[in-house]
Amino acid sequence: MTGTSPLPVYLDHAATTPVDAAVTAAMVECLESPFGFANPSSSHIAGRQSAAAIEHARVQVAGLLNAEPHEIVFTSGATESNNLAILGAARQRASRGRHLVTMTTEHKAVTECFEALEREGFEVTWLNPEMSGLLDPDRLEAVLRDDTQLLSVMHVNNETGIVQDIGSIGAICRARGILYHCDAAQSAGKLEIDLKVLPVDLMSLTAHKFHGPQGIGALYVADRPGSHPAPLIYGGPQERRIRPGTQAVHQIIGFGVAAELAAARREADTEKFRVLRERLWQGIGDLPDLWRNGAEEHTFPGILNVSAGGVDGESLMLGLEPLCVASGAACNSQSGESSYVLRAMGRSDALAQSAIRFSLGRGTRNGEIDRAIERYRWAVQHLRALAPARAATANRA
Amino acid sequence: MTGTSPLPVYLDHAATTPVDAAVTAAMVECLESPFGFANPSSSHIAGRQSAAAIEHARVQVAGLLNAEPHEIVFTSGATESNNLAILGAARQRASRGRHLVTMTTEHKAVTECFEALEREGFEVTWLNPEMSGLLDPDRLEAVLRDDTQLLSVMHVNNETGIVQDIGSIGAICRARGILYHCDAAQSAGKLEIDLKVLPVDLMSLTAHKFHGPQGIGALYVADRPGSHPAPLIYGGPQERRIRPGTQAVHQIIGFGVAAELAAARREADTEKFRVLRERLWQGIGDLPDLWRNGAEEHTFPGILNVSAGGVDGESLMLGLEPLCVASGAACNSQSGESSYVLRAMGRSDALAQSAIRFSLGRGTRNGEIDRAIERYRWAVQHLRALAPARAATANRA
Amino acid sequence: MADPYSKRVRAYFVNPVHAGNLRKSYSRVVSATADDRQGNTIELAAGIDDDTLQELRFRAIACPHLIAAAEHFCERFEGRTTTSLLEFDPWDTVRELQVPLGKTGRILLLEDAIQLLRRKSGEPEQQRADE
Amino acid sequence: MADPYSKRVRAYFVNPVHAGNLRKSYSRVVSATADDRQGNTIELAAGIDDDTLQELRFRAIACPHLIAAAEHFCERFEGRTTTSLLEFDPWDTVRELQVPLGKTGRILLLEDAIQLLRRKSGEPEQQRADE
Ligand SMILES: Cc1ncc(COP(=O)(O)O)c(C=O)c1O
Ligand SMILES: Cc1ncc(COP(=O)(O)O)c(C=O)c1O
Repeated sequence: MTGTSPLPVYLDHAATTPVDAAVTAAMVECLESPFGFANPSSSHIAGRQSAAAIEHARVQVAGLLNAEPHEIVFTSGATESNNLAILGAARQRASRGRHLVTMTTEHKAVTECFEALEREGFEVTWLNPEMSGLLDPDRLEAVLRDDTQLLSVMHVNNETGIVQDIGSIGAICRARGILYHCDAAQSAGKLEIDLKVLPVDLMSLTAHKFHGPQGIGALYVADRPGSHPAPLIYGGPQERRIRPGTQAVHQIIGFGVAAELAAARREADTEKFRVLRERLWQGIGDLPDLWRNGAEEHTFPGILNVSAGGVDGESLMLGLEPLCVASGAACNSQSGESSYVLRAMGRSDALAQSAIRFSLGRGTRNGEIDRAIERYRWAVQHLRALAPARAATANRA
Repeated sequence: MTGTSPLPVYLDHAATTPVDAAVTAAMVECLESPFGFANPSSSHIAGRQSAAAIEHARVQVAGLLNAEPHEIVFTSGATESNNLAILGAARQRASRGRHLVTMTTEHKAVTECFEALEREGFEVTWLNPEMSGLLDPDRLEAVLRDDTQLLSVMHVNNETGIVQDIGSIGAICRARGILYHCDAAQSAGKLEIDLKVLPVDLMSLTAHKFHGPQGIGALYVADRPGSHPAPLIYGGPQERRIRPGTQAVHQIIGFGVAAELAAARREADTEKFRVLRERLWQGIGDLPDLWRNGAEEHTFPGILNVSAGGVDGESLMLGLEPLCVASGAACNSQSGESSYVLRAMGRSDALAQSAIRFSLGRGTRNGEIDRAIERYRWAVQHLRALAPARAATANRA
Repeated sequence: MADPYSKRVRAYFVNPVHAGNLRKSYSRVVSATADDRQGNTIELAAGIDDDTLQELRFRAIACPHLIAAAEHFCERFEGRTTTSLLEFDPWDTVRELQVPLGKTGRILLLEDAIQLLRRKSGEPEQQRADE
Repeated sequence: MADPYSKRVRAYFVNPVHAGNLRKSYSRVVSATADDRQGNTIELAAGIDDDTLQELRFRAIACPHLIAAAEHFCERFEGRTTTSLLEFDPWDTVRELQVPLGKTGRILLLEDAIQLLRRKSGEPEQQRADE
């Protein structure tokens, strides 16, 4: 931290992951090939080549989810996919009912859609999770109504890694003819997802969370009557008019390759994450007044989220440098708002803002985990040494 | 066309352009650098680096238009920018008035927005151009009303290359407090645009039309009261909440480099286009029953659009192989609809569907123009030889 | 998007040997024209001797599939009897030329012209007009 | 986004030599605490002899800028008179430490603690409580 800056240690793979070398290579091949860039909507031979490359990528992405290629709509990422699914489906199905259900622990790209729909006159039921972070299916069943038309519950939570049982949640919806959207930005490419089995109607994913490029994602739209969302933007026949605009060929090619690699490596990666995460927890878990957010058995192994009593989240982040991790505090903002996800799980404001999310990637190595342990111990101890004596244990949940 | 396929000749740069080698290099540097991929929203050091790279690109893109960096909102391309501008501004300003004005010759990404707004209860006046393709300012003034709140008229038409006088059009709007949106997808990076002088409030552009990557664009939002469109999607603080979602760092970097290159090369490129286009027109203009769509003095020099009586547009496209050009016919579609842009300029259906758009790029060379001349002459003559004798001159405008 | 033009369509399109005018004179010459609102026009001409289609020729302003279908028709039916025209089935053409589904509608124009040609070629000799 | 932490903020943050308890005993010891709803807490202690701030110490649960501001304050005012505390101007700190505009609000917490410290250090000897 002092003197010449040491190399960052990147443990923020839930925010975004480095692009795999094979993905970059495929993208560069497209960008540099004499006609690989052509507009896939063009009817000439160069355009037809691009169109074929896109359809190949569509097969690769569909394969990751065991979906059909025509069920994949390319978008600019999961933020757009979530909006397209939620705004698009709710508006499209307004005559079916104006009651919607989601959870308070969803990503902002979901919660802000529902807030927008509330302003449009829809009624939204916001479900809190159990203390475990999980959704209680009974609680879900209890709020469903005849005019409920859409539910959105994510697969893996981006802050805690908590994995919802989307099979059971989807089954409850399907039994009632309620459309089920699932934000799988954090799980696609990491956990097995079989859409021939899972009763999901709409699913969002994004390439940059599994070593594909930023700025390209997809919405899975099940080939079932009534699943189609209304488009958010207009302007051409691309992506079955659900998402018009010139398709970004190199981006889609990169997405396809990343999907194929993820499908092949997913299991081994997950096993590795499990080992690395426990090494990390072993290395810091003995610090006093430390809180693990999300039980091991309910969380995706690539994420460890930990709160520490008696320390300020932003100072912790600075103390952790050159670790690249995410914080439960809204650093560098005046709001000082702490993680709403952790607060919904019952954590105090003080513990929520002290939370650090370590998230692992395919390239994470033991040495980086050990650096993380060393930095985390130093930072917590340094900050607690500055703290008023009585504060250290005053912030319990 | 027969035997082993000869190399395509790409004269479809108005559809999309090859990515400049310097742009690809900058993108690859980002993708391959150890932390260049980091999420610009992350508060750690890697994230701050990405954020700085994005802000640098914003300066480059703003520079292309002589705008301020904070007036640039990154989007996924001009389709999205047009939607954000038109849907976003009209909805945001609905209390100001529900009357909107645009032209019939706009790109689908504009016309379909206005059609959507008509379904939402807005009233749209659709202006036809003169036979020249230009908008008559008197005609514009005549339709403006007290409740007119938004006008959208493009800069360079994508089919014909016709250049509207956006300075005069904008002045008429500004004098009446009407917001003026301009789709500059075909002109940004090619013609000089000085937004310190031009009275434009919202302007769409897209990188892939000037040798930048596909899937990244921008909306210029003038720093004037009332210019802000309502967002189309929600989910985070990025791009001043006008366009949330993880920013695609490599794409934005590529966009920035392309903008800088375009600013430096624009004038020389345009001069070159002028020479090449005249070479092309000299080479084919003597064919009988040939119609140039868009007068030389009113069109962007990178585009030549030509109709031929007595030939089918789709067959002409096939006859032109391996030329990559665009057609006024809706090839490979059952609709068989012909260019609405050319019909709005008074061309017959038959002439509109036979139209071929040749569009030039930075890399276009004399030899390609000569190949184009040779193929075009061959194809027109081949098809006319098949045509019923009386047909050849029956399709005049 | 795959190439919408099969090898055969491409070959017929580039070298439509049956395009143009009848090259010889025959005891009967029959012709038929069909067009649609999209501006496709197809004109068939048959040189008939002894109830046999001695020569078939076409002219067209049409999309590649329709041009190829016309050429394919001429190639197949030249030398056969006028009544054999009853055997023309547009779906054979669609199959053999691999016409994409979205384009099959265009082939019906050829069917129209052929039906007209058949009717005219079945008409008594004396009703023949100069076509 | 530029680094939100200036060199001085980083240096004070890593090595806040005035953090902790007073090291010696003084004729007067005064302390003051301020906290806000975001959970920031700042505690100042002054060891006073002859109306002079002989030693200043702080403790904090706070963001880096506030920690650095506290350290900076102790460094600047140690050895000066208690009345010199009137000269504290949070904007000097903002400027010298290059606190980003969005964070200046946090520095006001330090001002609160200093004002309290000043009031207490101006109080007659006998009112001093054990703080
Ligand atoms: C759960 C979740 N949903 C949505 C998003 C947004 O995805 P994108 O960055 O592709 O817009 C993210 C990540 O940013 C996420 O973690
Ligand atoms: C005039 C015009 N507007 C909008 C667009 C759409 O831009 P994009 O391909 O970036 O979505 C294009 C090109 O496709 C265009 O030529």
